Amino acid sequence: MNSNTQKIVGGSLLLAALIALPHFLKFHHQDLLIFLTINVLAVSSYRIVTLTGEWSLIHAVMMGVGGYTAALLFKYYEVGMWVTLPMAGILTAAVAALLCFPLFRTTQFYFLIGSFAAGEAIRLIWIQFVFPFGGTGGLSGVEPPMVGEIDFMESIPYYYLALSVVLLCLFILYLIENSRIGLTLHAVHWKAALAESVGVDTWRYRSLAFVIGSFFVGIAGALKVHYLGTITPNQFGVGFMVFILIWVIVGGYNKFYGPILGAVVLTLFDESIRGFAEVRPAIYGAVLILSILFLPLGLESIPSKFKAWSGIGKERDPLSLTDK
Amino acid sequence: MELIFQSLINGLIQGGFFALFAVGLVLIFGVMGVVNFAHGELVMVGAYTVWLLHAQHGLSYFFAIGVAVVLVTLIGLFMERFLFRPTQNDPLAGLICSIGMLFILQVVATLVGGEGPSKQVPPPFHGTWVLFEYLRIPYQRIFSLLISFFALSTLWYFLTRSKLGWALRAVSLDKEASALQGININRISMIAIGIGASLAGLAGALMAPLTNINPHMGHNVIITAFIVTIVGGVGSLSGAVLAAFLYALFHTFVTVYFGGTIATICGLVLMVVVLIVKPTGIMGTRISE
Amino acid sequence: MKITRRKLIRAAAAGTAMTGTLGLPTALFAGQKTVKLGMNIPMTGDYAPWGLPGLYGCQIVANDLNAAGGVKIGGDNYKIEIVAYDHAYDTEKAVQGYKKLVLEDRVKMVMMLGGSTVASVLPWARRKKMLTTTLLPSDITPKSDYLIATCESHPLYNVTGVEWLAENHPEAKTAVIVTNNDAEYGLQSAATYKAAFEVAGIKVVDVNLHGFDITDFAPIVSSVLAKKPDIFCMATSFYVTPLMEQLYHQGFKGKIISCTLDYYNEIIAKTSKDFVNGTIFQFPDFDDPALNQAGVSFPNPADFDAKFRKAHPTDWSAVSWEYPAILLNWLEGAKAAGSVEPTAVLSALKSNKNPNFVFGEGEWWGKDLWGQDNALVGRWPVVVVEDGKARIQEYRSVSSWLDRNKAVLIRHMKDLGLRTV
Amino acid sequence: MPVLEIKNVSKQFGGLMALNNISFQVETGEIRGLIGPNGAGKSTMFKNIAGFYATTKGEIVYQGQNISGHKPHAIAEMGIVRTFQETTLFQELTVFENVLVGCHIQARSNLFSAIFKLDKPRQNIARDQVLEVLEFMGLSERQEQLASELPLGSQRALAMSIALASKPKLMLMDEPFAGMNPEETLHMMELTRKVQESGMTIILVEHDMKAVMGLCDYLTVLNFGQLLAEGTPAEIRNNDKVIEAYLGGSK
Repeated sequence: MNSNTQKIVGGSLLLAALIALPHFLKFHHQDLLIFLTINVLAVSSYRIVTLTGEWSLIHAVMMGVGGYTAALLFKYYEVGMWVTLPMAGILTAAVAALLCFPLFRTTQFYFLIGSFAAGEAIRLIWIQFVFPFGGTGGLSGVEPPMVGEIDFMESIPYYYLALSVVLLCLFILYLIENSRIGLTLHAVHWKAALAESVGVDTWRYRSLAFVIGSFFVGIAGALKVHYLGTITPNQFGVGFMVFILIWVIVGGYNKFYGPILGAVVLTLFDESIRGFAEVRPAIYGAVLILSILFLPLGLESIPSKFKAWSGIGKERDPLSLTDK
Repeated sequence: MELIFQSLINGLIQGGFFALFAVGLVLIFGVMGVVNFAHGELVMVGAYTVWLLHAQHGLSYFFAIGVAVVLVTLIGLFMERFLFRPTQNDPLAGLICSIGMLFILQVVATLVGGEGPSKQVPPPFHGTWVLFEYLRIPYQRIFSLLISFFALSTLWYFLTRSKLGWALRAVSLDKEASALQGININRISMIAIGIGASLAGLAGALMAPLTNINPHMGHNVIITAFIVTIVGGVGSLSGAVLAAFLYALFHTFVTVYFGGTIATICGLVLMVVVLIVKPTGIMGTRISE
Repeated sequence: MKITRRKLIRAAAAGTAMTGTLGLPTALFAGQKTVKLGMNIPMTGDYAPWGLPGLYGCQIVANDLNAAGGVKIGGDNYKIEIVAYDHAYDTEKAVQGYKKLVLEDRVKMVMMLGGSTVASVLPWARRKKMLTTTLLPSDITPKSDYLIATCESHPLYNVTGVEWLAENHPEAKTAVIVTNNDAEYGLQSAATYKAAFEVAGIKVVDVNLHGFDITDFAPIVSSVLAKKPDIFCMATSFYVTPLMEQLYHQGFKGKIISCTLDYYNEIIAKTSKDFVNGTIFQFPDFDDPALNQAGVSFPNPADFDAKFRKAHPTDWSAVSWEYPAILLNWLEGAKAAGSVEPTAVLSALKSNKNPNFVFGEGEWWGKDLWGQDNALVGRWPVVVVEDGKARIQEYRSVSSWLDRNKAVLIRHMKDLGLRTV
Repeated sequence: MPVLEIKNVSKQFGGLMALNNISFQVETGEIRGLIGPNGAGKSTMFKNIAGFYATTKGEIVYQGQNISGHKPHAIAEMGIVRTFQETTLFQELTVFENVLVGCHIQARSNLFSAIFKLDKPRQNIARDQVLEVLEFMGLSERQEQLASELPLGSQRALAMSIALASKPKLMLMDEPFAGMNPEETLHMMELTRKVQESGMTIILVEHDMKAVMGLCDYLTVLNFGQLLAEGTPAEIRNNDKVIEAYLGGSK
């Protein structure tokens, strides 16, 4: 069978399943589905940052920058979601672009710590300046839009809205990753010096990846704040950053769908162990350690491992540039 | 004027704690190349041990300190053997493992202490040394300061005067060359994390009577430790000690005159500036790749 | 003890109903209806101390009511079932928990702690016309029709302590205020204290707002004590113990006033009985004889206190009785309405001009400050530590202070950047 | 006209003088060998030219322009490209993709055209160019293989292909024959000559004297950071100072 037809059929089935899904869920699980959809964008946008080999610890805070942008615009300028959504992306990207100048003078460990420090500083600014950020209590009263008869405060319409935005963003991220730029980002990761020797400005590409990732996570932040109605600094603390890291690593960061897989599987897992209340973080921590030790390439590597084991043959996912 | 003196004293005492846990972090990073995100939780476990043994079960404070140090050291050794050694070729994996450990330690603390309010340890040394009407140092704090000085000097003596200390410094300077010279890297890693963890446990045990003890107290500790480590220079132990005291004084004075959150923001910004201007820190000499 | 607690949390988090009917033959309740009341509160994490003890308290009250054969509402006999959801003070989880309680468990009221978690469910309270309660009246907005604060009048009750202090210790003329700088708890309280001090003719010489990232309070206490105040005021409930400890070590000799003095036995252990004696705050122990006075509507407080401390020896705190007090308020409203339906209960409660407040008669207030008269305020006790034990000195009226001085209060709220109408 | 002029270049690391006041010129179209005992400063010289190190003193003039202090990518854009001492490839990519990365300068695109695929014509040109380079270097059959799966000889050829793909005017080759057997060396020498014939200037650092003598038009000898001698292979072979340095240095 033609692989393109396969893709189209598979994609349509998946889309149909995604559209039908909320109708089979309890009310509070519909909310969970919305947050999961938004978090998928958060991890996928994180992936593009990590493509250059730099692990940042500021991604959660950048999501907050998007969220705060949307909330402030909504509250103080009374503009609706159709404006706040792109503005959140643009402003977050702008903040990221400013941060590139200091942060990307460093790499590796220093970048990791530097990004952590910059993120904490931003978060503390939200806490410190009660005007306009609302302090620890954050901002509230942000509303989703009303379009004619469609009331986006209800979970199912908002889910469709979030799903469309997220799918569009994922599509763009996918295109970028599989373009010339994506190839260059990979090159910067694997052998920065070699890439530089053929004319790649590694600083520029690291920054570019960071700005693109921030743009999309900013949109994710805005999506979240419009549904929740409130935003607080603690939503975007180290805790959430660690969750992003866990999702990406447990899912596997070598393929586009790895982080998405991680977010989906672990969110389901998390909800299923809700009954264990206070020991949940420990279960999470153990899963994290075990997956690092025994499944370093993440969940996405299971199928190929299985194939190798059953002798179907070695498989490699070629970058699509060579597909044609 | 009195306020300045009092703040100076407060800053010095804080500096002692900062130095204890920052030195451990530097040592572990220097020798093993791992950023131990669970370092704050090691401090927390030290504090919880003292709470459990001393405040809850009435055992001697000194005995509790001893148990805290031993227990935290064992946790450190466990982490080296089962988390960091298997992932030693991938620093990111080590970091992620330490985050996993952080969650687990927090939950263990919650299970031991319950979800209640922050735990308190009554100070074993009651009373205050009154120098002037507005310059007072609680005996508990004097004790902590003395012990931290003692621990740091012992460490300094060990690193500079013993053969093992020499090997340890050699590994943190150049791992491969040291391995070629026949130094057993795994053994040195064990020693490094043993020292680092025991200092963290000691810091926790000393802080226990002075602070709110809860499962999440490690968060502030790790932020402070990062700032101190970066400002002091990632590879430099003496830099870390110096930076610990400088940062403690800085933080204390900014807290007094501008407020605590501003102090932490300033600290974080300072750290980013140091990262950019002099990534090797004030005392560091190693050149990063 | 620890094991039971963990089991409780697990059961609660799993959404399992916890009722007082355990061990009683179900046949006894044949023909009896059940009314579910929800609690959407933090039971794990940093904020658990402001949620979990409340759940324990409500369970004790519900057990007692059910054991006595249930409650009569509109001719029907109901047993009360408490359904709890742990949101760990996270807004996402709070929205999910709220929907679960309201749409799936079909509870008739949702009790919450307050702050951002309440703000995130307010649109849903409005939409589903669901009676929702908070411990923070400052959560009330002009649009929050279904949100009421019927018990804790945080931070309004602070004015009574200051009034009492000014009358009984007229020599104290200057004060410093220390609090955490958040708009939900600390700043509200700080503004109220500032207003109360101003009205009482006490000069506030320093206000120190600190963050939640403080590990050592020595510098903060040194810096405010350098102003040599007569009164040290803690507007926070988060860091009372370390602040008291620092005051002790730095030799503070003046008066201490605080919103809360939770776990004051631990503070005494860290400092001394003599030092803690004389500290003024607002939350009585429930074995206090003064609670048996006429006018206090909480039934048999000493018995509640004993039951609570027996089941959960180390967990008694301010919220232990506040959520139960809200439950009792609801019961009164439901009886008056003859129905358990949220809108009926709400309008019955609101139409009663002087409903029973926990410490006596109260009135609806809040329009001038937050846009709606949805906070129940009444008289409130002033508590002082005497010989290592919290003792109510007297009851004072919060409402009459507000009648006289609300303009001052509103000005100070605005000063600190807080939301007012 | 010389394509590259090194003018009084010094490079200091802390107290160590790695290059001391070195000057020489490289003519267009030649293969220049840069030789000398271990620690002579050959690789340091390379890294200075390619912009990986900043020169402490002196000028590096390329086509009449001083390029010292420029960033590596900027220097690459001007037409100087280097290969690396050890086999440095994108191990995780296929041979084709490796060379495709090499086409960066001609084929890079901006975000907008990457998303909307407006750069397709340019990418197609790049693809053709990659195929051309692979053909030229004899790697056509291996284009779908992973770089890490290639034998050593082909890996070196691939490293050269990546450099070639950026269409440089000057190529710096760092020990291209290290670790090769005589057969592979011969093949590689042929390829190098082929590249030269296509109009490229080549500077190479190499220890394999046989290859150097057989391949280079002209040699520059460094010793302890100093310029020791210059001349044709024949002249250098008989230069006393060079013989002494080599005997003294490596016994």
